[in-house]
Amino acid sequence: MKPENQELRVIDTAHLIGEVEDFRNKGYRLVNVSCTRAGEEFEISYSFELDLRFENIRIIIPPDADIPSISGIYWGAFIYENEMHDLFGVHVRGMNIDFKGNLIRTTVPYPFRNTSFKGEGPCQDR
Amino acid sequence: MISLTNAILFLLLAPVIGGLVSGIDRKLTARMQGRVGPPILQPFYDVGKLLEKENLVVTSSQNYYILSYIVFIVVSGALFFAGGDLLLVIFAFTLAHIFLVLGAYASYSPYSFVGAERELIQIIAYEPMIILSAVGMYMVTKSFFVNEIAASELPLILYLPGVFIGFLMVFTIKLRKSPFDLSTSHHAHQELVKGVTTEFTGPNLARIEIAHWYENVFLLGFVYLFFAFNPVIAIVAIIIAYLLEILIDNTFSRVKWQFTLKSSWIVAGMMGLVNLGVLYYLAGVLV
Amino acid sequence: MTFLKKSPWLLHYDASSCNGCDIEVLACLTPLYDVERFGIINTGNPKHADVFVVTGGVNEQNREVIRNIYEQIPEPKVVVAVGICATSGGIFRECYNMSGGIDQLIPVDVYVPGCAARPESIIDGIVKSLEILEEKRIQMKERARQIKQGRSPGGGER
Amino acid sequence: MAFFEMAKTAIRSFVGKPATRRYPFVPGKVTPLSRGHVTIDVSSCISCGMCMKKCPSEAICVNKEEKTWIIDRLRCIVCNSCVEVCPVHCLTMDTVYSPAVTTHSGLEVFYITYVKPERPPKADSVDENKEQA
Amino acid sequence: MSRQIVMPFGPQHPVLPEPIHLDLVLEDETVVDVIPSIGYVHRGLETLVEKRQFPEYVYIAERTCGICSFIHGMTYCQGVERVMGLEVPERAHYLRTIWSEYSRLHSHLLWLGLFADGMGFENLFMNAWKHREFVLDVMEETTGGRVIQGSCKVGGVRRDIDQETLKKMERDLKGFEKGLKEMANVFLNDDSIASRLRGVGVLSRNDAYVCGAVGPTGRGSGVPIDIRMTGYAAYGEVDFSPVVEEDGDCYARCAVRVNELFSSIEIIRQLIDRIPGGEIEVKVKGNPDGEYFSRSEQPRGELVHYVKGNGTKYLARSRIRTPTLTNIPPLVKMLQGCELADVPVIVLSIDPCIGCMER
Amino acid sequence: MIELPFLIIFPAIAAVLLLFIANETLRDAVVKIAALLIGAGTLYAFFMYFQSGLQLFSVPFEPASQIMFVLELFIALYILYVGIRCRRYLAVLLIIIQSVLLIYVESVFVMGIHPEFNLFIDQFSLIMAMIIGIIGTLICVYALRYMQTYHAHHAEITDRRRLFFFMFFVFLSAMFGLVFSNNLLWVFFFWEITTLCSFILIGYSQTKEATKNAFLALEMNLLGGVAFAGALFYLLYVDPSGQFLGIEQLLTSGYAIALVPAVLIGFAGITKAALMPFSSWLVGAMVAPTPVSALLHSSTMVKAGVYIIVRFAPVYTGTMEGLIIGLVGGFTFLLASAIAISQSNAKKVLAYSTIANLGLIVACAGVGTYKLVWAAIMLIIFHAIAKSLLFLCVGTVEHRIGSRDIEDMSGLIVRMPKIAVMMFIGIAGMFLAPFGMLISKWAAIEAFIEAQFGLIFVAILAFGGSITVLFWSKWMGKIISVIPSGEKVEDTVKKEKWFVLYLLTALTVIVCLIFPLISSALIEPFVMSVYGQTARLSQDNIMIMAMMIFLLMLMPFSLLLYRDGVKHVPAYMGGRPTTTDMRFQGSMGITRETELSNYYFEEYFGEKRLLMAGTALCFGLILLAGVLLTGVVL
Repeated sequence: MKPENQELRVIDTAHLIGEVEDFRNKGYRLVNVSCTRAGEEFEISYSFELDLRFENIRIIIPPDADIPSISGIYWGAFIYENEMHDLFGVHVRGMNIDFKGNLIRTTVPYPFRNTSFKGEGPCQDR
Repeated sequence: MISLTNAILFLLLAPVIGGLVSGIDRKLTARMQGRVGPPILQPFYDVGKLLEKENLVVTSSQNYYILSYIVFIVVSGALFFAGGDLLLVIFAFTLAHIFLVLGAYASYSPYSFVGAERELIQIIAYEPMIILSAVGMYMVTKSFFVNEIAASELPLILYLPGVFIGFLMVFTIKLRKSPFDLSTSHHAHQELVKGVTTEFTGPNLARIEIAHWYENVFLLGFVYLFFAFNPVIAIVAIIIAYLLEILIDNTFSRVKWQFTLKSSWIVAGMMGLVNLGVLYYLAGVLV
Repeated sequence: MTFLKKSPWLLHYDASSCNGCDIEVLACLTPLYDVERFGIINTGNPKHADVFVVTGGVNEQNREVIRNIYEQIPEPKVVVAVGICATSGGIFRECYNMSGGIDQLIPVDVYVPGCAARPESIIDGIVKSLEILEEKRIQMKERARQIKQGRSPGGGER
Repeated sequence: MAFFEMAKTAIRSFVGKPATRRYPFVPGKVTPLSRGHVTIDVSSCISCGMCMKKCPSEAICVNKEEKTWIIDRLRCIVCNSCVEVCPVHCLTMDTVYSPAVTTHSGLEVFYITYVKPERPPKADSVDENKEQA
Repeated sequence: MSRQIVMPFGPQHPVLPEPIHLDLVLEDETVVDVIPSIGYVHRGLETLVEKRQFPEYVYIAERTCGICSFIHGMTYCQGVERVMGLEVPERAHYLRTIWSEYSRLHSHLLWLGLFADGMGFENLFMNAWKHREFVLDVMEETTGGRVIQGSCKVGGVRRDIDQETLKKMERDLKGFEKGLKEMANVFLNDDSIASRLRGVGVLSRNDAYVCGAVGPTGRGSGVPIDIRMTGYAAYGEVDFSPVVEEDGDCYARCAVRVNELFSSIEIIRQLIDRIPGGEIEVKVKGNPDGEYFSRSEQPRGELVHYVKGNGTKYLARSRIRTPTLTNIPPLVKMLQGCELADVPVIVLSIDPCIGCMER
Repeated sequence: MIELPFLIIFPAIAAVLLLFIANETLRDAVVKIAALLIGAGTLYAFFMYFQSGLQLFSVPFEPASQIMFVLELFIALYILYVGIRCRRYLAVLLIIIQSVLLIYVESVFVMGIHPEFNLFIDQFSLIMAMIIGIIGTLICVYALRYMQTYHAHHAEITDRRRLFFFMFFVFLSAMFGLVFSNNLLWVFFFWEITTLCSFILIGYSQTKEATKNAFLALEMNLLGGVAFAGALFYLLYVDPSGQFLGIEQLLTSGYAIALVPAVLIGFAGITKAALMPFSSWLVGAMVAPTPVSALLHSSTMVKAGVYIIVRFAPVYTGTMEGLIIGLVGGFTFLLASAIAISQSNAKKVLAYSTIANLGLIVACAGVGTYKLVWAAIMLIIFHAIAKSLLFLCVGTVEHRIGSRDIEDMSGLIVRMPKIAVMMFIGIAGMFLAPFGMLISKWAAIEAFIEAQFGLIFVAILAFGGSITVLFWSKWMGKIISVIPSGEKVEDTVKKEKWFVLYLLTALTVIVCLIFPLISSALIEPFVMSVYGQTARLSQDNIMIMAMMIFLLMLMPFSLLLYRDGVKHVPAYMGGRPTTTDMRFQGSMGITRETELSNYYFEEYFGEKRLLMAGTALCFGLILLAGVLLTGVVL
């Protein structure tokens, strides 16, 4: 198995659009946008690939910040951004298709902010 | 000239024959798919079950349309076997189908509504050809009456090969078989769920199914007319034609309505018309 | 007459299954298992169905859908929960978006365990459900007879 | 125009034998590896609770005091995890799947008959309370 | 007055076994507007990382999807292994690769069947699923599960396949391939099928790129993305090249999958020929700390399992980005202006796996 | 013979009376009484003459012809005036040509010629008179209430109801004149009056569009008028004694003389009956208030066109020119039916269906064998009744729901149950067995097979017939869709309207039941007298059809069977929960409403495309006929 090189750069939210445009101009494709809760903050990673070169950029935002949409650059990005909004409550400005929180309808709003489980007690109680 | 006995025989026997044909059809289809398939009597079980089920409707008028549908299918079939006027049979047949379409419209449900539209497309696809078949038979036998056509000694098929091919094509539409099962589907799943029959449950669905049996027997009777000069050949021809339909069903994907309309109008219509044209010309020359 | 047992038509709905049970339900229809031998057809339309086969547990989105489909199936009808997700919520039971097995929502008649339920299991489950279907038919007939005789059906359904 | 490409296959299937395995008239096909349901050898279970801890769907419940080993068949995802972790190999995966039931009760209770041989008892495993995390 | 039909397509719809939700606006039969919505299968299983220890989470990862269950498990394991720096034995890599190729065969055959069903070609559906059972038999024989294999674990695989079985598998492939050829001929050459597929749901190369199409959906439009080329597991050791078609219509996507069947068979043969001996797993010690985007090629395209550990037995985050999710935007593009009859065909042509998309 | 002048003159008197009555109550009374009298008069005439066959009458009033001539000149002057005022020079040109021809004819030949028999009556005239006298007057009664509501809805249109009713009754009068006149000069006079009446009635609302369409109608009809005048000219030129001016005399004179005028008049008939190159005027006439459309489409105007062609059918039999006229009709039938598929405006659908049916009638008459003439007359009868019913239904619906679009009529069965049922019957009458139109089509198919080049027509009928099924049934489907949220809105419909609608509905059904009687009492004797042989349906078939009608009437009672024991559930919506007013949860959180519309197949049956094809085709055919005719003349 050949291990894959994965680059990751943390950038400022203000540079996000510029960086993404850069990737687009170089012909990278958007692989993934994912959000992770890191303590009180959210890490949002954008992954790109060109000819099997896999690169990531990451922004770190406070939970109530809003971020610009990259769907103007990569048309298909709306699906990730809507998902991010529905699961984490990240506000994304200017999505080309905005589901307004209706892409994934969940029982609890923004379930990934504070995970809750419907766990039962110890098995002996059943 | 109209034979009441035949009509009553049709009334009683057609469901039995139609059900059996449909059972055999399903068995053969299953075998073509490498499966064991249901028992031959399965269609009867299905209908029996449907009759026992609860009748759910969107609107009560659906019952009325479906009852009318089956009544007029039976009337047209009975008229056919009684030896009545072929054109009248065809018109009654259309009337019956309009009732089915209206039944689908009545529920104001998206799937059955679109199914109804498609059923209408099918009607306009097959009707010209059926009328031309009747006209062809008239041109050969000089009669529109089924009993006279059936009694004719002339081998109709030799005079009307093109018409027969065209008829086989619309036969596929009428049997609701792939590639033309636009408006409803029995097995293979469809974008329209069940098309026209979507909103019919239990007894109503059973009626549609029984009407379909009647209809099939009537259509097989129509095939018979082409070979009426010799009953043995006719029976063999019916069997071959039906087997061919099953094979076609199993070797085609469903086509779109545009293709259905175009192909049945152009291919079938032209086949039929050219055939009739030649007959017409020959008749002119001979007379 | 017990035509019902000879011609149960299925409606399959994927509540929130991982597809494992779904494809096994479909596999039942295909040549190797060929449930059409028993007259079973996968209708896809609740109004034609007798047996409601549900795979996957109920999530919040599905609640109304399942109830709606269930109501659109004419009596007599049975519900078969296929796979452990449908029976109890299974491995996803604790997820925030799940509310557990479908028996929380509609009465389930047969539970088919397995993850994913094997086609043989599913066939067994459906065969088992036919007995219940037949019972329900008799009950329905009885109710109808009572209504005809003017007696109140005694707390019947809807 | 290439129509009837399927005809060859269709006719061959028609003439040949159907591919159907006529379950339930012939038994279903299983392989030695097939995961059907978990069985326990009650005589050798030491009630250690590993299976319970490692069960991804919390289907197993081991009660040390009452000496029961309970499995909920309607929760078990037959993943083989418990069999793998069992230190005494008292669990096995049977190839026969558990049957369909008509009531919501998949609980199967086994009474552990294992009697500890005379030996000083070992301390229990450490990470008992991690589950609440 | 508008001449529009508003049709709720799904969640329950016979053409698609999974609950897909589309609002179709039709004029005659032409789709003028289509809006998808998801959430019917959303379980939220990613959050279970906080409840299940990372070795047990494999079982959950596998149950993301019942069709390509093995590849989900494998991708997850690879991610964790990478984070923990585990060196998995070669044989385990080979076995994983063999199983994932069988998964691909299984998934493609399943899809071909459903696709045929969507076109109303019942016989072909039955035929494809008949062949699929062969793959499932192999799966059950080697892993014990028909659709959920459960044979991958962090640090290797759970079960070995002995040499004899491997040889038998290779032998059986021959007859299987013959049957597939016959079926492939129907898919690729029958005109009634072509009339339903050619020119339907065209996705241009540029659209495929901008919308992020992956897998056969992208490859059908001439975008040669195949993550297997990165050489994960044992893919670095076999010769193959991605199957690419240029037309971008449903036919092209169908052709890609049909041809991939044969490519998969070829890969399996190579793997069986070259499989090394040795251990099948390594002992896992410690807890993952770090993050990794584990990528692999599912039958539907590129799968990303992002794992992030925090040094405990419980992962901090697992994100599963499935190919179907990223193929939804292309689908929206494709559905514009198609016909009602094409809707199922086009939706199926991306091979949607709603179960894994919504997790 | 007093009945005939009565029927011609009495409506004119009533018309003049109505011109001066401004009081609504009085107008109501006059219209109703006049309608009653006209209706009674027609019935009386029917009972007097239905057995007697052809009867010729001479009119003892000598200056009648001169008065007509003077009136014609007045009409010409009026048209000249409005044509110049509105700068429609084509109309001006045509009226000048026509007047010159007419004046020439009158001044050179006619002075001193008085055909002996100016009026005649036979079964065909009687049938036409019945249609005019019963259906026409019913429409007049209906128009009373309709125009009231019309002006209440359209405040911007000046109330010229006096003129409106004046024109209505003049129209009736002219139509009676047309069908009773034996003298072609008289026919021409009445012919011109219908042209004028239609012009004024179409332009009633005086909007720009209305004026434009009125002129379109005028121009096309004047074109026919020119041809008609040409025919008169030819006749007098061939035989200055004028003995062939009588229709009867002309018909018996043989091909040599009759063919040229018959074809010219046939052309006039084609323009009036709005066949293909000229169909646009009838579609344009839809801007007029609905009773006008009903009148134009069902009992008058277009029927004048087909009347004259059916009259001359014996002349066309077996000729090339007749065949061409028939083909024009046939293609019109096919293409107009096809265009109707792509229309959602109910009145437009009706218009195209009218054009199609007129085409079919002309096709029958053009080929002109006895069986076909029989079928043609049947078509005229059934079409008049069903079409007028449909128009009036659409008019009523339009005033209640504020739209004449078929898409807006969904769920009419809930909102306006009675009207919906009537409309349903009307539509069924247009295309379904065992109703009238279908019987006629059936007879036509059987007859065409034996005619020369009949196969073309059989094909046209087979295809056109099925197309007809499509657009009618989808309309039917639309009105009977049961919308759960529909509200009943038909309570405000006035009783006069109900009366007319009920009567027409009853007529639709009754005529189907008694058509064998009509056939044997009227049509068969007429065909017999013209051709010496006649067609009829076989007794068996009539029996079967009667049974079918009874069955159809019985079927609705089956609804009673389902009174109870039926459970209602909402429609299948892909499993989505739906509210009773058919709203469901859509994507993006939007609540959507179910909307269902029919298919229109614009791509295939688009109006523009097919009209172009039809115009080109039929224009070519007419040119061909013209060339042939020139050959004959030279």
